[in-house]
Amino acid sequence: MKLITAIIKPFKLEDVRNALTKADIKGMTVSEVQGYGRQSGHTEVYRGAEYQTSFVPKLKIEVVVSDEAALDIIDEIVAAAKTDKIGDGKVWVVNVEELVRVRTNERGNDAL
Amino acid sequence: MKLITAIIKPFKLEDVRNALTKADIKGMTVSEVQGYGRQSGHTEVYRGAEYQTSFVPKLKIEVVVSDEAALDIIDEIVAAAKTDKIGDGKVWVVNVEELVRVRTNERGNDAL
Amino acid sequence: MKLITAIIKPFKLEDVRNALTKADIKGMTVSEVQGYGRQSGHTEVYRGAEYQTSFVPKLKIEVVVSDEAALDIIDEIVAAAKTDKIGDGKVWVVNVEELVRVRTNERGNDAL
Amino acid sequence: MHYNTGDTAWILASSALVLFMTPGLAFFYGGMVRSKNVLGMLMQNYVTIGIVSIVWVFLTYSLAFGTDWGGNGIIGTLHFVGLSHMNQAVPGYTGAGAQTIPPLVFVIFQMMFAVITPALITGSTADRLKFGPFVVFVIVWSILVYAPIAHWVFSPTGWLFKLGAEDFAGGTVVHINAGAAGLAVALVIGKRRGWPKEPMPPHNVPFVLLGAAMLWFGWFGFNAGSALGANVLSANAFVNTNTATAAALLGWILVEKIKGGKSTTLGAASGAVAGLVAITPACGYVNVEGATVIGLAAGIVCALAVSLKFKLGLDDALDVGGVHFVGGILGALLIGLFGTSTIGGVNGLLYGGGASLLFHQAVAVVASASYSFVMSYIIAKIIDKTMGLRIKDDEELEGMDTALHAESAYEFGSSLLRGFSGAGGGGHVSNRVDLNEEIVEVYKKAGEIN
Amino acid sequence: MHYNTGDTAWILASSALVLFMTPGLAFFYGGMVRSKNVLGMLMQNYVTIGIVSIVWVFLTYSLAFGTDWGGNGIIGTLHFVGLSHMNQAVPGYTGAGAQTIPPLVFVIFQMMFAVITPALITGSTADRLKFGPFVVFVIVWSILVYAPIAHWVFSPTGWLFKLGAEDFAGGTVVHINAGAAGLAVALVIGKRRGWPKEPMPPHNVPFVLLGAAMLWFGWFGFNAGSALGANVLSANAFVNTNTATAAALLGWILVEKIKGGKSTTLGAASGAVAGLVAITPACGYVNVEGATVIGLAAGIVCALAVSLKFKLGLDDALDVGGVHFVGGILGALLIGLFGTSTIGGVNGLLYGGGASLLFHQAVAVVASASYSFVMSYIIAKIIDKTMGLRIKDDEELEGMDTALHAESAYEFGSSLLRGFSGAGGGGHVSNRVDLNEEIVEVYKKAGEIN
Amino acid sequence: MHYNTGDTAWILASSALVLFMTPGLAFFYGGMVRSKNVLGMLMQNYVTIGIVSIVWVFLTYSLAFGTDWGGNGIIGTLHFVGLSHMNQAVPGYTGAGAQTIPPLVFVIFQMMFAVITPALITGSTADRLKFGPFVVFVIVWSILVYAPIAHWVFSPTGWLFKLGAEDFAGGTVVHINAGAAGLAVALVIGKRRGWPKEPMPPHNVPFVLLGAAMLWFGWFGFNAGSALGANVLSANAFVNTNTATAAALLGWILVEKIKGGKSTTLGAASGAVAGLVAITPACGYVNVEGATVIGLAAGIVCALAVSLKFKLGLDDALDVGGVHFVGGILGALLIGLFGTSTIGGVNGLLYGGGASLLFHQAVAVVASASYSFVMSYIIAKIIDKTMGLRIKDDEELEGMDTALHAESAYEFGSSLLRGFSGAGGGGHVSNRVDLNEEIVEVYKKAGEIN
Ligand SMILES: Nc1ncnc2c1ncn2[C@@H]1O[C@H](COP(=O)(O)OP(=O)(O)O)[C@@H](O)[C@H]1O
Ligand SMILES: Nc1ncnc2c1ncn2[C@@H]1O[C@H](COP(=O)(O)OP(=O)(O)O)[C@@H](O)[C@H]1O
Ligand SMILES: Nc1ncnc2c1ncn2[C@@H]1O[C@H](COP(=O)(O)OP(=O)(O)O)[C@@H](O)[C@H]1O
Repeated sequence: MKLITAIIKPFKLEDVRNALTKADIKGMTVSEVQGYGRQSGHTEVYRGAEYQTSFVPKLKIEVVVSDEAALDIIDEIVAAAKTDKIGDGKVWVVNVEELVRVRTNERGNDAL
Repeated sequence: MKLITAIIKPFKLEDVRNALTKADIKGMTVSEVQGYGRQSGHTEVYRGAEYQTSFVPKLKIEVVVSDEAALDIIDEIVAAAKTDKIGDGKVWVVNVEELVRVRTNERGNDAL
Repeated sequence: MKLITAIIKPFKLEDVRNALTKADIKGMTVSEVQGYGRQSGHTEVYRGAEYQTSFVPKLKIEVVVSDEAALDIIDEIVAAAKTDKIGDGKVWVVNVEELVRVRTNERGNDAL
Repeated sequence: MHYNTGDTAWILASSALVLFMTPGLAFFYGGMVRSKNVLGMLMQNYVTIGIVSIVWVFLTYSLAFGTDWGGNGIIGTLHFVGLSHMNQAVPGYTGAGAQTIPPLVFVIFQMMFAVITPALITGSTADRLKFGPFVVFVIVWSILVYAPIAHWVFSPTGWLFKLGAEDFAGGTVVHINAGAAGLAVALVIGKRRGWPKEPMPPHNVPFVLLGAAMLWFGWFGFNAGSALGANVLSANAFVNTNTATAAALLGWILVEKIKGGKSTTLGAASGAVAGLVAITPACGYVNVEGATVIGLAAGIVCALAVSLKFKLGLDDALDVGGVHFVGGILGALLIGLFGTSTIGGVNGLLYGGGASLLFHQAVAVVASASYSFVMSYIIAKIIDKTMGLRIKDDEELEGMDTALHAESAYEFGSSLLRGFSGAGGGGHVSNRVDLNEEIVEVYKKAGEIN
Repeated sequence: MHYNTGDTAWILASSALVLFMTPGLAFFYGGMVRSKNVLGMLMQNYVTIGIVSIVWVFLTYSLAFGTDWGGNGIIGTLHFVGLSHMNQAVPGYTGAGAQTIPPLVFVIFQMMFAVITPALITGSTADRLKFGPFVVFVIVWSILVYAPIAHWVFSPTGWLFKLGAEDFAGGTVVHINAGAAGLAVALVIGKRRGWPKEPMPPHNVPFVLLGAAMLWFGWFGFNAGSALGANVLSANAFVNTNTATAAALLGWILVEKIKGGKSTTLGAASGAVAGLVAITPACGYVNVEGATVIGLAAGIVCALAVSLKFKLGLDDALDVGGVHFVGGILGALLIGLFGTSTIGGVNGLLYGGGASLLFHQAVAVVASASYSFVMSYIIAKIIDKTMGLRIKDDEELEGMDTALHAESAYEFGSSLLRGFSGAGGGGHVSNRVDLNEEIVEVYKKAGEIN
Repeated sequence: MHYNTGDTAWILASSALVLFMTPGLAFFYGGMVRSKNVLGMLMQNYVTIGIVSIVWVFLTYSLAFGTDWGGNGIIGTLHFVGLSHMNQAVPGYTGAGAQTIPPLVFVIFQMMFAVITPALITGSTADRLKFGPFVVFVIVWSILVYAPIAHWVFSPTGWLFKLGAEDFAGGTVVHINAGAAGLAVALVIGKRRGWPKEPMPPHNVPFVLLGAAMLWFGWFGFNAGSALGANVLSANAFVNTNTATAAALLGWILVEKIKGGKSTTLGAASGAVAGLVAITPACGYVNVEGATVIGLAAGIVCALAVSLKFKLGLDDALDVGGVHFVGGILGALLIGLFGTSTIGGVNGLLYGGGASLLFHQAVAVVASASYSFVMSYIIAKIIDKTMGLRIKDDEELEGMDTALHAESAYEFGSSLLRGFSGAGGGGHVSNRVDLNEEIVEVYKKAGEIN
């Protein structure tokens, strides 16, 4: 199995989730993260003290998929998350050696 | 070494942490995440506008362990996190090529 | 490529980010996590009810780098995050099989 | 002159209470918007206090309560501009209605009404109003809309007052007026990007409830203070205010329950405000049974009315129409039924007074609603054409707090994700690529659903 | 009739101040619960304002302050129901004690006491009370418990008043009463799942302090307003209130320090409230030295008393027992020592008045505490058997806000994790599997420790 | 004696309003610090209410307003200690200036001023003051600094009062005094670790605005109450207060705009407070034009003044210097220009009164500022040498809330990351390694930049 991690723009979550659901993915895990990259943050000023926030809010989606499905899923995510603008994010893939569904103790692809 | 990632129900944290401590694991990293899966979220209504939250709060536990310990630890976590009900979560394992303890610069299993 | 994950003390972020920027790393993803390890948390008391927080706030930095750069980057991070005190954190490395820049669909090292 | 210190004490206290309502409103509204827009909302309300306070003492008080200009009951003269002639009685308050408080106290008390009325409008236009043009709008609107309507209804020399229309504490002048204006401006600027499909839940419901409490508390000054003294009439206004508010709170959450849902705290807060609105014109004219019915009716009707905007496709973001316009009309008209001379004013339909009071009320409602709607629409349109009334789409996506005011409302986690870049500056752009503007094009392409 | 406008002004202002206390209490309590239950707590308090306001004007005012029914000082007649006969003086206030304010103002002022008393109970039962049955409880309790005790103690025709028991502003009627009721209801519904092992820290301590400030502020109306005029007596009540509160704040944090810990802000807020509670019955009867001792005693004793619940295994969640019951008793009894006729009332033990005042105070304490405890227990038990007073375990696990009210209190991050599913609806269930109910079985199996 | 109930009612209400200001200040300040320090800030303010309330009735009231000791106008006698002799008129208020309210009401009203003044200081020293020594500081400072200055300026027997210096509601006594003290103490304890390089943004801007609203609201009691009655003078003070505040709010955000930045809500709140400060001494002496100019000047000048600390390298954390010291001086001096006998007091330069009033004002400013600065510096230095005034670096890094008070302000997420470890305890250390102290060494090594 593969763990696909996608860093996306928050307002693209709905699109990505729809794409994954269509691709028959039943579960995923999302967290709120701060991204640093080409896209700039904003400036804040408090009584004349000026702060530059270099970080931009992003969502991180983690989804474990079967080896076979991985490549397609990546494409789906990329297509759904794309806005063609800087800051669109990254997707990366890591090999998963074992997966367990806690409830049933099922292992491997059965646990998906 | 292996990185074990476990998505669990928040109220199971204490149990999982105890299990890990018993299994002689000295450290772990926890974050608050939102899970999407079979378990449903809840509905909210504000002045008649109805929202469905499909995401359920979960905790994500990340723990790096030695290759030898990995299988046992997975079992411990699964046993501790189980409630036999939908939404119990997943555990997955990824290979770790290197681990460093920042304070000492120790590497590999020594860094655990 | 490699995914380097570093758990660091929050007030070391600026140092680590500077080190990474110097090492020509252009992007990274940061999240707020809770660490459990040798370093203790603090005690809270509310109307006589005493709570021990065993978790300490940490930042988790995730950065994908090329295979060649990985070892150096680890050293840079460790050097920047070090305070020589307990609780300094861990750095671990995982192999990344694929990386995509969402905006351009570039793959692999090009996506960095 | 010799004034009654007890009456003066109560109206000074009431004035402070009413001033406290506008921040209350700011929190009531501010809790309802998303966290990226809360400061934008607070700012609009606080700056309204600033602007109207100045405009009032230097101009609009005189327009509203000055000697009638030409005797048609349309507008006051400039006699009291800059608080001059404060040793002269307020025109029209004579005989049994003679004021027992210093005229300056009356100026202060009425000022607070002039402040909160334009502040109410900000609920309709939440999340998308440009700041500078909003400031201009408030100034112009206070002069061209608020002052005349206040003169018509509140001044004993105004034409609606003389006609016999009753408005104890501002049902027409404040709520119908603000409601109509809110709808007009919302119409001019259009709906929020993504509305109604994108979730826009309140970001801080406790703030909404805090605001509601501040409003309820301050409203005792608003309504019971409108008796201009500490007496049986103010006691009646006080108890009616509380009773109607309580009934409306219960009415609203009952509707929620009956519709098959759950009673919500936002519903309870909204119901309370609806009740406060509806009893405002009536509190000095009805008895406690009347107040109970008016309150209950307001809770129920407004709970149903807030869904209308979805059908109309009019993004009245925080329901100024559904609560203040509808609630204000309800209260104003029900005086025509429940008004009783045992409390104050004349008898309504149910107390043997015939339909004439109801008719006068209807005239006042139609006159002030139409004038306010039309004028507000025109003013908003002109400002929109000249200065632009709406923020850019990328600012709307980013949120008003950082985009317009260079601030974040909350920082509960690590403040270390920011870097200090200098003191005394003014928010200059960073040297990295800022592509929010481009992002928004995509956002638009996607049909405004994100 | 001719009333004193100054006295009237102060009691109107005081009434507004006391109304503000219940939202204050809501935030004091709401900040102390976990974030998943804050709206549930706010809702109970706000709806109590709604219910009691209505019940009071239509029924319970007359029961509490109406002409005595049968002359035994047990309960009033229905003479003033629906605010009728408001031109007649309040029974029993004659001679030197004759009221100088309109009776309706007295109705309003006393209403606010009737509102906050049942609201206090919600602290004991936090996090686990069903909403509908709570509404029923408040109605029944207001009639069967609050009205009689108010009649006994506050009405000059009540038996405890006639006996000579002193309660200036509600030590027995409000605090002992609510405290006893809180303990009784907590006993009926049982402890929270997981208590005391699961951590249940306050989710928003600043809200607790905000609530404490609103309470302190409003309490000046509560206590100094109970003089029913603006005079030296109200000044004494005012300064005693502030002094005792200050002393209690210091007393509580001193205990924390002495016990080897740190002074906490929650302790400071709790101490202030304990002081306000304890001085309430005494503020018009003691001098400033007496007030200081009472306050200090309250801070110290209540700081120690809040730990008792752990020993008793009684989950009085937010310490209504430890603060209001204990603090109320303390204040009521200490009048017996510190009462001095130089301020008001009769001399206590330390001022040469002998033990009779202390005895009367003890009678009042025992009578109201036992009546309240027994009746509240019975009422709660009956409602529990018929409607069920406690939420389901899965609702408790999930939290009251989403489970009972279909709302989340806060949304600081991305509101995008939700999806819009329609307007005008009522919170229907989703089409995915909802297994909270089953989860909770496991939760129970695990011995309620999660 | 016979008092005026209307005047008494207004001063009782004003006293409650002024009490509410200190929690307002706590939130104004508390919202501005980082989330790890908010409880520490709230605690300092709440405990100040506790301490000063006690010290005032038992000592400092008499020092400030007692019969002059020796006739030099330096300090009062102990005549009124413990609120004795409350049936005697307050010394010096005779003839046209005779008080119409019970002396005890005057004690209460003035107490609230004594409370808020040391509370203001906590803004300068935010994030780094030790709790115990702070308590000692407040006690000593109230006696040695506040009481004398209040005597000099407020008591008709004080030397500055007799000289002819005007301070209607506390420009010198409260704001210049607190401002000078704040700067002195900040100088003694030094700057925050990391300042000014580390970002220290406000953690809760809505709290800042809530606090500002509570201040604005309460300030009507502060200023209009200082007329000690409900009359034309209090009306003038009221309208001047509101007008100046409004003008200052607009002035501050205008400066932000003109400097090339964006108008901020923090700026609006700060401007309002600056206006309130500046009009405080003047509100009963100037007309509305004067108030407008004073307010506008305050908004503009203070907006510029807050940047000075960066140049001076003096970490006046929340700008007590820039707002209260500068604003207070501005207001005090401008009376010399805008004072007009048509409102109250004597004519200033612009109204034909010559330069003598301005000169008296300058004397008062210099005298109180220097006395306060020097004395505060000495007191702080002595406490620093003996008890230590500053928290340890690791406590500062960790935050005051957990380090000093064993509490976390907020818990919005899972409270399950904590474990219950017993009841009734006092915060004992854990059994795991606690290395915060060592961490901080590194933190220091890194040049205090993290
Ligand atoms: N090397 C990296 N490792 C981990 N995350 C990265 C890396 N580079 C970028 N990111 C994440 O991707 C986001 C988008 O990157 P950015 O450079 O702004 O835009 P783009 O990918 O379109 O060039 C960043 O905000 C960050 O969260
Ligand atoms: N393929 C997946 N990849 C990553 N996380 C997943 C995946 N499937 C499920 N999860 C996580 O596991 C949680 C539980 O999954 P769910 O389907 O609700 O229950 P169960 O695993 O018991 O069938 C989800 O909330 C989500 O956080
Ligand atoms: N085995 C582990 N797996 C994942 N994270 C760990 C592990 N051990 C420690 N950590 C993380 O590293 C942080 C520091 O660990 P700690 O034991 O306190 O100090 P040190 O690493 O200096 O000995 C922890 O707070 C935790 O977030």
